[in-house]
Amino acid sequence: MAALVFRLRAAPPERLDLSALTPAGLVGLDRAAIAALVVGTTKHAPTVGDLFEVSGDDPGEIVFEGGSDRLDRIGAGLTGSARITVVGDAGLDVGAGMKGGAIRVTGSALHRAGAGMTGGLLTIGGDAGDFTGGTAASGAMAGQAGGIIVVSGRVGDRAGDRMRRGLLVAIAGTGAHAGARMSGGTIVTAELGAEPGTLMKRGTLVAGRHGDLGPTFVPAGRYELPFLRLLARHIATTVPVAAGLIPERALRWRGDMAALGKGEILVAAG
Amino acid sequence: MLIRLAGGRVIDPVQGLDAVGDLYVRDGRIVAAPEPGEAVDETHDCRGRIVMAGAIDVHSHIAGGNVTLARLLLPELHVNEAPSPDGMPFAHARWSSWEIGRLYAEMGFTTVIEPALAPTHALQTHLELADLPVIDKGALTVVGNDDLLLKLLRERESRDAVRDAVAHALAASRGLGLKVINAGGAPAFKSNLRAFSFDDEVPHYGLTSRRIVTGLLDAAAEIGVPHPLHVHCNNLGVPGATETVRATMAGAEGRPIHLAHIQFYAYEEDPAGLFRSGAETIAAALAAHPNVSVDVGQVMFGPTVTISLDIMKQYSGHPHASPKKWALVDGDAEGGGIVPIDYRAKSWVNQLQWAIGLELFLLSPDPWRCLMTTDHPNGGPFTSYPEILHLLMDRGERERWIARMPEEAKRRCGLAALEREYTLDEVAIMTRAAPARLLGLADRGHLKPGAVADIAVYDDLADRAAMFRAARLVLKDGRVAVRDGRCTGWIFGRTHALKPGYDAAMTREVETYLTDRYGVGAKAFAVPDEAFGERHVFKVEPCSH
Amino acid sequence: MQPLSLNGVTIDDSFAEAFDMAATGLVITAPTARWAEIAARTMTGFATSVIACGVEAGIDRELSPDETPDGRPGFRVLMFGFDGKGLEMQIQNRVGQCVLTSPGSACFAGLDGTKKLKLGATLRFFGDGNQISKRLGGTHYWRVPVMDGEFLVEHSTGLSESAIGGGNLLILGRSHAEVLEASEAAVAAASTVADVILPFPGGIVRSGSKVGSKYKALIASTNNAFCPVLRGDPGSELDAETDCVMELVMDGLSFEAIRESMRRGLHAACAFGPEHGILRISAGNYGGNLGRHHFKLRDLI
Amino acid sequence: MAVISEAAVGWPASEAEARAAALIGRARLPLIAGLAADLDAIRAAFALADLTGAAVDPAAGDALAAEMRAFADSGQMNTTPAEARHRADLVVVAGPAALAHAVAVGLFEAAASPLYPWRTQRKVLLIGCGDAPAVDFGPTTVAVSHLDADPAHLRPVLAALRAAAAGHGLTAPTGDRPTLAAITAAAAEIKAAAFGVLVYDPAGLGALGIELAQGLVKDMNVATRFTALTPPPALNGKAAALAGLWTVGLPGRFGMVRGVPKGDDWRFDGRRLVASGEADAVLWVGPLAPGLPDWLPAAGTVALVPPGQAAAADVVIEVGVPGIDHGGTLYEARRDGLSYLEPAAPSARPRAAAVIGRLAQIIQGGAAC
Repeated sequence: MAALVFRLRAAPPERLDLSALTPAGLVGLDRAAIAALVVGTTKHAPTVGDLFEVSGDDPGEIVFEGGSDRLDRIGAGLTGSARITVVGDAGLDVGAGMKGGAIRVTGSALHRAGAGMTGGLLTIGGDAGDFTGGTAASGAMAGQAGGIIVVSGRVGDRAGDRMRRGLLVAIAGTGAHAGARMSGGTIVTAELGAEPGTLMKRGTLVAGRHGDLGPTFVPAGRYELPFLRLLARHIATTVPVAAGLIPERALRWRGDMAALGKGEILVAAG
Repeated sequence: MLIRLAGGRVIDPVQGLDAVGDLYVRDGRIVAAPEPGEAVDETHDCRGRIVMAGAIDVHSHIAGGNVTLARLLLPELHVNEAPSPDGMPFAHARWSSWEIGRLYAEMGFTTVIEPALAPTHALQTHLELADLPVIDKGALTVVGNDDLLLKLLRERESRDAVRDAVAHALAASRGLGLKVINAGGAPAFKSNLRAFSFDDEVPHYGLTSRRIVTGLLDAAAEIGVPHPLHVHCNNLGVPGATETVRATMAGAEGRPIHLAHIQFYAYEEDPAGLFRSGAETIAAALAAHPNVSVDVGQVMFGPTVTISLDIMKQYSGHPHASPKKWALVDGDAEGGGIVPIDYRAKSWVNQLQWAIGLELFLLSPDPWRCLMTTDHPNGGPFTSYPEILHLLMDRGERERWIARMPEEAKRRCGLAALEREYTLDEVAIMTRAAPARLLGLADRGHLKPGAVADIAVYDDLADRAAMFRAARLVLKDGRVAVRDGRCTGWIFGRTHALKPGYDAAMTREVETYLTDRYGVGAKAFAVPDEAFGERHVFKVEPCSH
Repeated sequence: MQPLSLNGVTIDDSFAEAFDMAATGLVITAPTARWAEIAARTMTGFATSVIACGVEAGIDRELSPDETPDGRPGFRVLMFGFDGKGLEMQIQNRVGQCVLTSPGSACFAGLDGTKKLKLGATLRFFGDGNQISKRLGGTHYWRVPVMDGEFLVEHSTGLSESAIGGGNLLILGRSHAEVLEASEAAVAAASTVADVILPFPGGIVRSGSKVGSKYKALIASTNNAFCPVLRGDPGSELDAETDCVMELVMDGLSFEAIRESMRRGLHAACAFGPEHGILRISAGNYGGNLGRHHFKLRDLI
Repeated sequence: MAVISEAAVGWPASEAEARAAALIGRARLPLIAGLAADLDAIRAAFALADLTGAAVDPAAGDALAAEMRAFADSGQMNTTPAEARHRADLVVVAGPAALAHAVAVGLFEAAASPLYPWRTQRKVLLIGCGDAPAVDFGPTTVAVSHLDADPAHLRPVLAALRAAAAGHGLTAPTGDRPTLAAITAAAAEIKAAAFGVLVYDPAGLGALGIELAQGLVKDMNVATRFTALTPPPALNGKAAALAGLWTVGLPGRFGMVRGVPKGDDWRFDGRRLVASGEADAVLWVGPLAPGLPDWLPAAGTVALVPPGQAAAADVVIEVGVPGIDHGGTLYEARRDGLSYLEPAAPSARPRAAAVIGRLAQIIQGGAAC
């Protein structure tokens, strides 16, 4: 079996919802049935066949070639051990709610990448937008609750919003309010943007530098925490490119005191 | 146009009718059998089917500010997935007014009453009701916690003044009846009381809940409100609330009174301070007070949301919110509270609530006085009515559910021993004839000639849930609204309202009060016909005298 | 049949009789090996016999920083008990009192296993609500605030229900000094096997016991048959030249590990030979009716 | 038949309407923006969105999005201007916009006869409003205190107040503005209130700031009573939100995605839809708006504007202003609810609802061909 490849013929004329193009969505469909799937979001309702050249036959190994920031919901809700590769950019909600498997985007992703995911591995070669690893929608009670997200570039605002569990690595940096309202899990980055950890209850932000913390984070000492060593090892095996981001010695900021105040920001300390 | 529903088993307890025969409809009304030879324009084959009047729900939160706040609070519980059919926009927009009308109609319901019409938000409530397709609507005007009324009572103004103030509120808000919610509880909570019973005093007012309720009973009688005063008692959900209910029943002193969602009060306290079923106590009290009617407020399992103007209760319930978010409005008079809840089959507490509701139905001395509700959505959605009917009509089905009950719940109630099964006739009373009679809507709930042609036809299935979930045919005002369990298109019913008179002096007093309170006058709270464009929304119902 | 011997030392054609036990392991780390060892030794103190101590515990081996989860010096300890429930209680008490209290310490699972015993799962409550839960790569840890920073502890450790307790060797010789020297060498050799501990003081028990006593309250008493001072009693196993007997007891995670440990101990003792006062090697058993694991000395030569 | 409003029935279509209908009807993704109109027009716009598969974005979309998001995420405790005015013994005002709202809804006005006679005195705590705002706090206000803060950045001060009121530790705000002592004193005042009201401006705080402010309010209710008051979104945005909720279950900004209403504050942001080219035609519904937003291109735009308003758009249709030319249901801030407004100067100008209804009729007729 060869990887199932969807090659974009031209820039899509509208936003597309590609959530059906997962092993679960494609099970039992032959080439013609796949081509007939509607992926458009307007009344024009373009199909897979209208927009993509399809080749290959292995739904466990899906490739999108020719990216676009209009390719929404790629691999949303992915389960099992399937692999999806996007050669180029992805749109909204890539890997949102994924429970397992692996998604790799070679370019950048729009907002809510990996939002609400509970398992699996999401890798983005470029940047990712707001709410990466955060909440998927208004009213959602949990952001990322498991699995690993690795963004080589920067992520936007409110990365890890309401995060509960799991690991979010934004190698280059984050926008404002990283880890907002988080209640667990770990965010690792070189640089936190403004007001990180807004209303965080629990959870850990690890960074080399950070933007303005405001009055509701309280310095709580410098430590060589065994936990950081543990984390460094875990990252060295799972996200080798980010291994250097974990300091041996860190200043611990405790907060957000405006909320429960049991979260922490661990910043490299000399 | 003459329509014949041919050969169905027609059940109409009002006429004592349970027989196979034809039913005729002309111009939106039920008519007597035509002369031989008269042409029938349309015939619906009802052979082997059950023909009843359209069902009526006296207590379902389907419109108004708090219903819409619940929509805002819980987007994750009503994610839209299906497109709506052509010609029926928003029919599948979940939790929308449009979907509510469709779903009610598809179960054979043709009249539904919103039980919490806050006078300050009457226009919004009526605008929402007007967007509920197919069914007829009505709403109960909430009084009893508003400062104007409390002040009149406190200052021992004449019964006439109290009556006029209530009549004004009813007329201005275009309600079909009167409702009081934890009388005095809202101002008490605003003064930071966290518990409030029938004989407790509202701080600063020197008034008890009993005074407010009895004052409203007097006013309702004098205005001639056909529907008995609809009372949401104090102490909802509190173990020992059976005593509150008994006190309230006795306090009515023989005057007609309706106690809402009684299941939530049928809780007795055991020596450990935990609750156990008080259904027998409630049933006995109901038997002893023929002036009292109730609706059950059955709990069914699954995630839902509690919506109530009882802000004291809603605040105290917020730690149980699931998911963990909630809203509370310290509004004018009551306001409202929205607390999501997940009734879990694994929880003995929730199982006991479920069992107590069924006990109340099965111990009820009189189907004319014990109505089916879930207090939608508080005990569960109205779409669970078919399951409830199945549980009431089929002991075997009940036993299958009881087998899954935790022992802790089983030994705190007597459900397992109850053998009663509701008959179709009793169902027709409980869901048609009785609510119509209690609402004072004489033209419905039965199939006598002259009645509105709101008719539901069901397949006679052993699976009563399947039977009542999807009516084979529903006529609304003589027009086909549902066929084979599916709504056929948008038609619109009316909103029924009273139009009581009152002394002109009250108009001035209210105007002064509103201007003092809000800085705007009564017009800002009015529900004028013009607000509905060219839609003809309201139908005025007469007061009793 | 020829009598068994090794390097001139008589080997009884006997066997050590051992029992099924439940076992668990822990890895204890600290900023320095010294403090890791202090914590490990303290938590395995008073843990010689499950009967009276509730657990038999000891250090399995020292771990290099590369071998520990947090990259610090560490020790692996093993604990043997009757069942998982008893072990869980011992973990809670011993890690709680001896590791949590020890400067800079951290404590991790030292044994895999599908069955788990609570470790941090109960100790976390010391944090009084300030404990932090962390999951990394499927492993769950707790970070408990303490006065020198944080006590990092894994949520659970593994339980083995196929462990064995009661492998043993009796070293018989001429004098106390000679038997002690050979026993020390035997303990050192026996301890080189992974997954085995010798829980008695320095690995040696000099008060080998028999089952029962003339005193009703006691369930074990001195081993008359191997007590040199009780020669003359009927049933004494000792000849005239044997003035001292010492016993090594091994608990291990597998039959093979114990057998190898016994083998190394036996050879190390025998290496002293009669010329250094080591005369005979025997083993303790109860006639083969009580324990289902039999380590035959003849298989160890 | 997809017309909710029956207002359109029987009207001839003007040439402008025909052209407008062609633009909207042909579009791949029409955007119906503004909804700065009465409730009938909002309802008609929703029906047209259903018919054409459009995106809908009220003029107050951004502010609305933040407020609605915060509500959906955590819930809130709110009150009405009347309740705040008569019952509060402490009014905490966060920032100039909140103060303006408090004044606009008459929070400090004396009542001709006090409704709650036992409530004789009130304190006011101003945060980031300057030391001497030109406001008459009325005869019941016995004390006005000030907490210094940057009005453009109130969130940190509210955070500090909430932390202090909860008894949590704090670090000093940047530049000691305000000082820790001032924060502690303000927190003590808040905790001592019997019925406190926090007035804040959702648009200025953003979703996280709203959640923070609401967190302070909810914390206080464990021991005493506290609630909040906010200005409604501009240009009848609250009516659009409420009607959206009961019509499609979504507040204000949403899209009809192949017949299914979907909410997404980023995706259906009108400005973005136009900039990205995803929306290829726009119906601006703005009889209550002072003008068209600057991001609207003339090409492909149909604008329903009040009389005399200049608009750069392909098709401009003048409509009546609700409350002036014709009656209409609008959100009324002072009484905090939907009110029907009678026309002040009735005219024959067309109602926006009727125009939208006719567009739907024309489009539907065209679609039938």
